[in-house]
Amino acid sequence: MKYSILNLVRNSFSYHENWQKAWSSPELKSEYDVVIVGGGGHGLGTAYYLAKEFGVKNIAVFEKGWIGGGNTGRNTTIIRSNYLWDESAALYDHAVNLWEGLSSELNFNVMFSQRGLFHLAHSVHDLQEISRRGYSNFLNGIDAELLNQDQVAKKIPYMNLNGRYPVLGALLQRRAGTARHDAVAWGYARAAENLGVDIIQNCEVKGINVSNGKVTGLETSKGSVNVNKVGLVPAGHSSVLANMAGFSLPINSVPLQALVSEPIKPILDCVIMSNAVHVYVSQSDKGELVVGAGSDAYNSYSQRGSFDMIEHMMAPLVELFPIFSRLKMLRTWGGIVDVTPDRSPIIGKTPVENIFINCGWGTGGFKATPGSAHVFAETVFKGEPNKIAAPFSIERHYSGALVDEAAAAAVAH
Amino acid sequence: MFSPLSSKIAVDSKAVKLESVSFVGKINLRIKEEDSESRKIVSEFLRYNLPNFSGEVQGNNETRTAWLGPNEFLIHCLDAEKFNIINKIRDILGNGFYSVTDVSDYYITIRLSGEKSIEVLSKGCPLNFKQYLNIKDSCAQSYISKASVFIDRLADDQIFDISVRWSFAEYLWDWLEDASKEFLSSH
Amino acid sequence: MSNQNRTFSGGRIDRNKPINFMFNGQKYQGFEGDTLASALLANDVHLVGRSFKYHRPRGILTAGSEEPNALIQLGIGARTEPNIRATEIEIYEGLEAASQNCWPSVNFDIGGANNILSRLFPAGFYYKTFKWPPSLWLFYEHFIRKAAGLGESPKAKNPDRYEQRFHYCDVMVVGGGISGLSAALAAARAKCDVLLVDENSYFGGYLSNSEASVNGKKIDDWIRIVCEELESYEHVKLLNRTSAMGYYDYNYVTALEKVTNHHQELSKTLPRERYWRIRAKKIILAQGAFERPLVFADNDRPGIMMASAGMKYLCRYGVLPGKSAVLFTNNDHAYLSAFEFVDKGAKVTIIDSRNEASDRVKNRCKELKIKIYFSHSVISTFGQKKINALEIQKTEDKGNKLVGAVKKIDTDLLLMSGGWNPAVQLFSQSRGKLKYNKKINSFIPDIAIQDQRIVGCNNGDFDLSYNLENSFQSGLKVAKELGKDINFENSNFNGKEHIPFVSAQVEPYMIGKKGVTKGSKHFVDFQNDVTAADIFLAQREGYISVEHTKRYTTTGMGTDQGKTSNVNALSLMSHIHKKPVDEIGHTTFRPPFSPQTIGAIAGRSVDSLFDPIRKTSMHKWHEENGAIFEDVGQWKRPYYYPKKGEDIHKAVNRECKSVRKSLGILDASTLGKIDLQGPDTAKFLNMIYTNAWSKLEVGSCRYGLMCNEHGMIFDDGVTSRLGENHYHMTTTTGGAARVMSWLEEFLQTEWLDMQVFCTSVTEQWSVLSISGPNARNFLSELTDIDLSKESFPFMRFREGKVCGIDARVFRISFTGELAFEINIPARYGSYVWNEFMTHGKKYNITPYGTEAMHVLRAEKGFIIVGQDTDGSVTPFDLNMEWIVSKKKEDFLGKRSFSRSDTSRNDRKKLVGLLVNDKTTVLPEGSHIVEKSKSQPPMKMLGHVSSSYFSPTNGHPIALALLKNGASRMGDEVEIPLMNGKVIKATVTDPIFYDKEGLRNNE
Amino acid sequence: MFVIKCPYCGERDQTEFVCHGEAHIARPKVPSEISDEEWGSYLFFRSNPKGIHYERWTHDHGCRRWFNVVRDTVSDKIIKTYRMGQSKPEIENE
Ligand SMILES: Cc1cc2nc3c(=O)[nH]c(=O)nc-3n(C[C@H](O)[C@H](O)[C@H](O)COP(=O)(O)OP(=O)(O)OC[C@H]3O[C@@H](n4cnc5c(N)ncnc54)[C@H](O)[C@@H]3O)c2cc1C
Ligand SMILES: NC(=O)c1ccc[n+]([C@@H]2O[C@H](COP(=O)([O-])OP(=O)(O)OC[C@H]3O[C@@H](n4cnc5c(N)ncnc54)[C@H](O)[C@@H]3O)[C@@H](O)[C@H]2O)c1
Ligand SMILES: Cc1cc2nc3c(=O)[nH]c(=O)nc-3n(C[C@H](O)[C@H](O)[C@H](O)COP(=O)(O)O)c2cc1C
Ligand SMILES: [Zn+2]
Repeated sequence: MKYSILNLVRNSFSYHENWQKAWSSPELKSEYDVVIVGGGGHGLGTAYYLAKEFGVKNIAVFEKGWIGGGNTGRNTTIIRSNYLWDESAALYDHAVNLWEGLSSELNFNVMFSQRGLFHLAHSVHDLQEISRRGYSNFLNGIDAELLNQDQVAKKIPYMNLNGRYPVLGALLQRRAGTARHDAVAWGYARAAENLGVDIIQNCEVKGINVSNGKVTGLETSKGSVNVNKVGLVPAGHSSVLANMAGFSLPINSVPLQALVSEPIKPILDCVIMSNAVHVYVSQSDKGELVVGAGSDAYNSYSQRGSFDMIEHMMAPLVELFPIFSRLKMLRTWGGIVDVTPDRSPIIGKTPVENIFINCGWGTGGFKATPGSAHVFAETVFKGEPNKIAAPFSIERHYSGALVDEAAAAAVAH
Repeated sequence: MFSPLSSKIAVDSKAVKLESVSFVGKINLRIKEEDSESRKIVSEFLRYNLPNFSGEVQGNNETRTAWLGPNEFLIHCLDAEKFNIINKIRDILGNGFYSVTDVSDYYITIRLSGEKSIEVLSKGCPLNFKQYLNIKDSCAQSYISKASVFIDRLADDQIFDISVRWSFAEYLWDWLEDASKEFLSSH
Repeated sequence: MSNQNRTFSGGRIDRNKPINFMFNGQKYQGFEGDTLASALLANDVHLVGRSFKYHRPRGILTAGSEEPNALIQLGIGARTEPNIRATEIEIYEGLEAASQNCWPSVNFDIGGANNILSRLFPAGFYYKTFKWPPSLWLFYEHFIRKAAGLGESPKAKNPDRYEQRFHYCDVMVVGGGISGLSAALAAARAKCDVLLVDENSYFGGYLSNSEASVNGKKIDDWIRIVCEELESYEHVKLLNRTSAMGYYDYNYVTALEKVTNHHQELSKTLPRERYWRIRAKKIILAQGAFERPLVFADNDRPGIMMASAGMKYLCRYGVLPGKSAVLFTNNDHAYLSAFEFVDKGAKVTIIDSRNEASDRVKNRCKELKIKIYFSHSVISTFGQKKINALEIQKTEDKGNKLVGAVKKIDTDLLLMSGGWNPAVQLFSQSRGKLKYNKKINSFIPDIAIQDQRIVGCNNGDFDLSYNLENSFQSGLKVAKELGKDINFENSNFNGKEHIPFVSAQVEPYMIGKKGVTKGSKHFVDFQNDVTAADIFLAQREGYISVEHTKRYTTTGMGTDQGKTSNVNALSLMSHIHKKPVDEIGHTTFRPPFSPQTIGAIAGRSVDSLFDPIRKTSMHKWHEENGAIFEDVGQWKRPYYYPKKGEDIHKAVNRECKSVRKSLGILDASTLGKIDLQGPDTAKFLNMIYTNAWSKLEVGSCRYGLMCNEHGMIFDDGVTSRLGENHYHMTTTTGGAARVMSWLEEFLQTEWLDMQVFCTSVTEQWSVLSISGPNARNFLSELTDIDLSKESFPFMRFREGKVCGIDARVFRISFTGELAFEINIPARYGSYVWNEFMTHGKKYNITPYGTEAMHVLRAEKGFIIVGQDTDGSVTPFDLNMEWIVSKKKEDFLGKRSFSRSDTSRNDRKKLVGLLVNDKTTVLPEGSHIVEKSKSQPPMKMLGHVSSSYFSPTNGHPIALALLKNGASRMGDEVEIPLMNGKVIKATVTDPIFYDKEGLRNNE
Repeated sequence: MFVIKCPYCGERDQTEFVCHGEAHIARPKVPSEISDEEWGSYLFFRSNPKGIHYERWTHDHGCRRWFNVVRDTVSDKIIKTYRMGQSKPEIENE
């Protein structure tokens, strides 16, 4: 049933008793053309585009828990495309373009809210950084505005501009913003299922069968299946799956935490990021402040981090917004992010034939969801990396052709 | 002579006392853990054994030496004596593998004492004071809020010499002073 | 009339101490000991707020930290605070509070229209609509946002202080009910270091002020005696008004203590709250349990409250919240409230969903003439702003069918009890596993992961004697595990409670007049307005995992985090799927236990203590002489020193010119300095730097580049050989700590045999860098060192006296002029600086800041690591192959140079740029194209990394990293600016001044 | 937040330490003799196991020594700490 205001009204007369399942829970088949491992936004999106744009018929998404329960369900939802390097800019801007039509495309409101994102500059060095990135965005056709202190002051009331590290300026991307994270997973799942994709939850991949360097099947908690192609999109668990297939990755899985405050009436209507004061914050539609913390330096698969990471976020938040001091932290949580040396993702082929991988999005892959899924679908279908995806191969770690967003000092959220 | 605490006014109450300690000689000494020969030579020169384990402080009327690491010590001495001692150590150890460095200005020392001194420290220092620095002549390194510190307990009475890098001294002083506030007023 | 609902006597309030407060602009009076909720109820105020989504009138549901409804805006101005639970706040003179989420008032709330339209707003309605057209989402969202949220943020800076402290103890007991007290008592008697916390202002928990007794003693006396004993031990700390918030690995618990919140006057010195970071060897959780609401139609009206809450208002606060009450229960224990209400003069009717109750309660009801309706259910309630009547009907088929006549009962208070949920939040946070207990129909702790014990109701045990004894024994066991002597008498506590809690019948919901999904609202989560119908809808639509149900309906996501709602939601799901609750599972409990003040976590690391300000020893002089400072990491560095009427450009031009013409002075103290000693130092430097160090003579200096193992430049600086085995290394200001740790990493983990020791000496030395043609003339007047060209050539080091102070002087230059870097022990830095300024007058000595330094070095084509490099630049990219040794077999980074991408010859290279118009200073960070187009995108060739007006040359200069730079010399390129202008420039060599390097060799 | 037993200073709060990733990755003896793949593996590729992990930490706000830690990345429990240069203890996944 199509989602629309009309149908909502219509259904209200029958007390909403006639809505259908957004997606169902089919039985595992014995064979699939393509299995996508990982039911996060990237995985579900990949399945959706494989079905929609490449007409692949027999696709399944295997999710070890519940769809969207990985990092898709636990991120601070910041979306932007103002990356420094051309390769990243192309990838993330492709995503923003898709975000803009996503609610319509999926017939599911993902609440992509382009309320603008400010990267604050607190020092001469920061100013140089935002200027360099802003100019590069500008010439890549990505919207960018460099603001001075007065302009920032006008746009963000209540921010303390003259703290220990004064706000000297900002890089503004107006097309940036946030989206409703859960809806992204659910929307893709519903749309994919409509195109015949099997979404199989509570199905953990526990082994990958490879023969003659080529994938043949998967062992899962629900049984074995034969496969033609596999797309690995398991975010925090990418090394675990790579190991099953017999290769390793340039990745560490580390905890990354975030928190929300209690809900309050609208007070902050844009996204704020500051490297020097170490905070990023926005306000959700429900009214909570959504605040991101730093990642821990140690590897962990426990979806929780050290509390001092959360503590280290609070003083910066109060420094930047002294008015938030009396508000209350409501809930903290953690995710497992897979971090590459250059903070850029890995998308492409693997040492095993017909296994493709899409991982390493680390602390910043939510924003890429539609773009990543789209280029990966093409990569899986054609067996060769899509043009936008090509620079993000595993090989770059041997050749040295890193896409080093980390070095360029733009935090990757 | 100028110190970053030159303009600070000492805090003086029964609960908390805060004062800045004027420059004394501080020498960083490094000798390998397994180099017992050199350790012996230096011990003979100092006329006491170099401290052997974490938290240990040794000394006599002339010098006071603290353990900083398995191959690292901090020797305190009269300011006027520091170069003599450095040169003497160079003399006796010759061309071997060790290092001896004047760090008298690198560290600024704040003396914290008073009944509430441990409570003041506990506000920003993660050490378990029941386990560390619980007796006189013991030392520990840790941090206080955002400054790395070396703390030396001088007396059973709560007297602590806190050494901190020069450029963090003002911050640490202000922090300690602010932390003392609740114990200073009468209520 | 004031305090009309107050009983004549009883309660723990001080009737001699009236307290005045304001609520929604009205004056009220309560007594010391009241909470805002009890004081409001005493004044017959039931309607306190509006719900989140439907803006329904809401009252006070509970009497503790689990309250989902009675959230108010406390205080005004800078001290205002949203979402405060009226059930927790102790009143004080002058307290001002207001309802939130309503406009214009709580009595008449326009948003209440949402309730009428509520059929349109089932769970997740927003996913299904507002999608078209996409451009309008921001518009729709504006209204959604306005309607959402609860209270308002303060609009001014918080005036209060927050303290923090670390605390270590043997045993931490969370919860000061009788179980916690008993456990603490045992541990304390065994001489353990004990910390006991309770979120309430008092100890004793649930049973305080009740009729229970221990060994014949009234429970309140027992509590008092135990507290007194505990307080008498020096090794015991009791903290009331302190909530344990987070339970992390290795028995690390955070807790928030309200220090002065409950005072009318806030202290200037005492903090408002104190945030505790506790590490305990053993933890005993004794958090008790929360009473569970019943899910029936319109169960959210003001005047509907938990049975135990009603009892607490009556017994602790002397407030009778209703005179004609109905108790709706599924268990015996709640009858106690009914008895208490009747005792205080109220009329009570009991609706029991079960078909039987124990004789004990039935007999008592007979005595008190209380009517009981067994196998009955409340099927609807009435009353706009407060309940005034309800309807009941007989049920059959385990509550699934309504039979017989509907009976209407007038009432002004509905007490409900659905059983008890142990407070498993902290246990679960500590990674403990829960299991579903069918006896109490709730989750209880199962497998503990950390060193902890769970006692009392927290563990699902509700028998008083058992809890007293078992908790005491747990305290002893813990003490024993800690090696304490526990050879003393057992407690032999024998407790008596009126009506013990045994078990409750489960009804996931009570069927209403219209069923559960058709229009009537059976609230499961009061705060987030989640109804049973929403839970049904989520299942119907496939959001079947508990986690999906939670996120789709938002149940359990409010400020109470589902303390009252979670278990009901789960048993409803269990009912729908016909699966045991165990198989449904539960959502993840996460810290904090209760919402926790952000300012308290920030502590005193705010304002001037936010981050250390690192200053050099000459800082005061800079300040007094008008320097404008720049933040470089934590350091403050003089950026430039404007004279009257000068802007940055004028000042920098003047500063640069003085250096080139006569004499400038720079405070370079912030440079990182590392002292290296040991026989292998040269060998070590050979590995660390790209160039060769074996042949550096004593007394000489050399510039070096450091690369990481990826072959990318990460720091640079001059290192000098002070003695045979003794070197002095300098690093960039920002890189000092990183370099130190880099050196240690290789010494400690890779080359354990290498004989080198590193000691940071950054702050040991103040560094005065003097530069300019007059540098030698000037310095020679103040030093005993022979400065002549012959005896002290360029790139050499000498020791001697400067202004009478022992100094190390390095003849190195970053400006390209004749220059000396004078290192003085920090305590004399400002003295020597002052001397220099006095003696330097005749040379017009000019202090210059970092900006002039940057200009001067750029004129010379010297790079700044971090500005002209960014972690992706090799020495070759900077045309610095001269500094990369070809002879050395190995050094850090070398191997990476030969990788295919790193050895590409079309990489970006450092070049100079001269703008054709001779006037435009290119923005730093602007990008270069071959030929601009009218519109982006345009293919970029590189970017401008440094750009200044060069006073020496009289025109702008720039450094850039340009693709194929070396082969583009003389080419014209374009730099399109954001304002639409396009600047043309010519690619040149990056050295703009004194190419031969004659001046610094002077 | 862990309690970490520094092999030199004893049990201290995690916040005094910094983690530096996987341990026992020796720098190739003669880098010039190995292939780009081998060099890349040394630089970037890590075992990142779900379970027993050998890692390096420094006691930054203490004795400044580097040392090794064996930790389970699922339970986050520290199983052992030992000095640099000591051989890698064999520990099985639970
Ligand atoms: C706290 C936090 C804040 C963040 N903030 C932002 C932000 O503001 N902006 C931004 O752009 N990004 C952010 N990110 C990063 C972002 O969340 C991720 O990069 C992105 O969500 C990854 O999406 P995904 O679909 O690849 O992964 P996931 O959503 O994690 O999906 C991977 C799925 O694979 C499943 N899986 C794993 N192993 C197996 C197996 N063996 N068998 C079957 N299934 C398996 C997992 O259960 C999981 O559901 C943040 C992350 C965190 C943790
Ligand atoms: N019969 C019943 O239904 C019923 C219900 C509850 C209690 N009781 C009686 O009460 C007796 C003992 O109760 P108990 O001591 O186990 O529980 P309790 O509820 O009396 O005490 C627990 C205490 O812990 C506090 N607390 C909870 N979480 C906290 C946190 N995070 N930080 C600080 N404080 C926190 C609570 O406010 C409360 O004061 C039982 O033996 C029983 O007799 C009976
Ligand atoms: C953007 C965003 C907003 C959230 N808002 C809330 C909220 O209002 N209330 C709440 O309880 N949790 C909120 N959460 C946190 C979730 O409850 C949950 O903690 C998170 O999805 C991680 O899952 P887990 O805690 O079950 O592991 C939010 C999470 C995200 C990513
Ligand atoms: Zn140590």
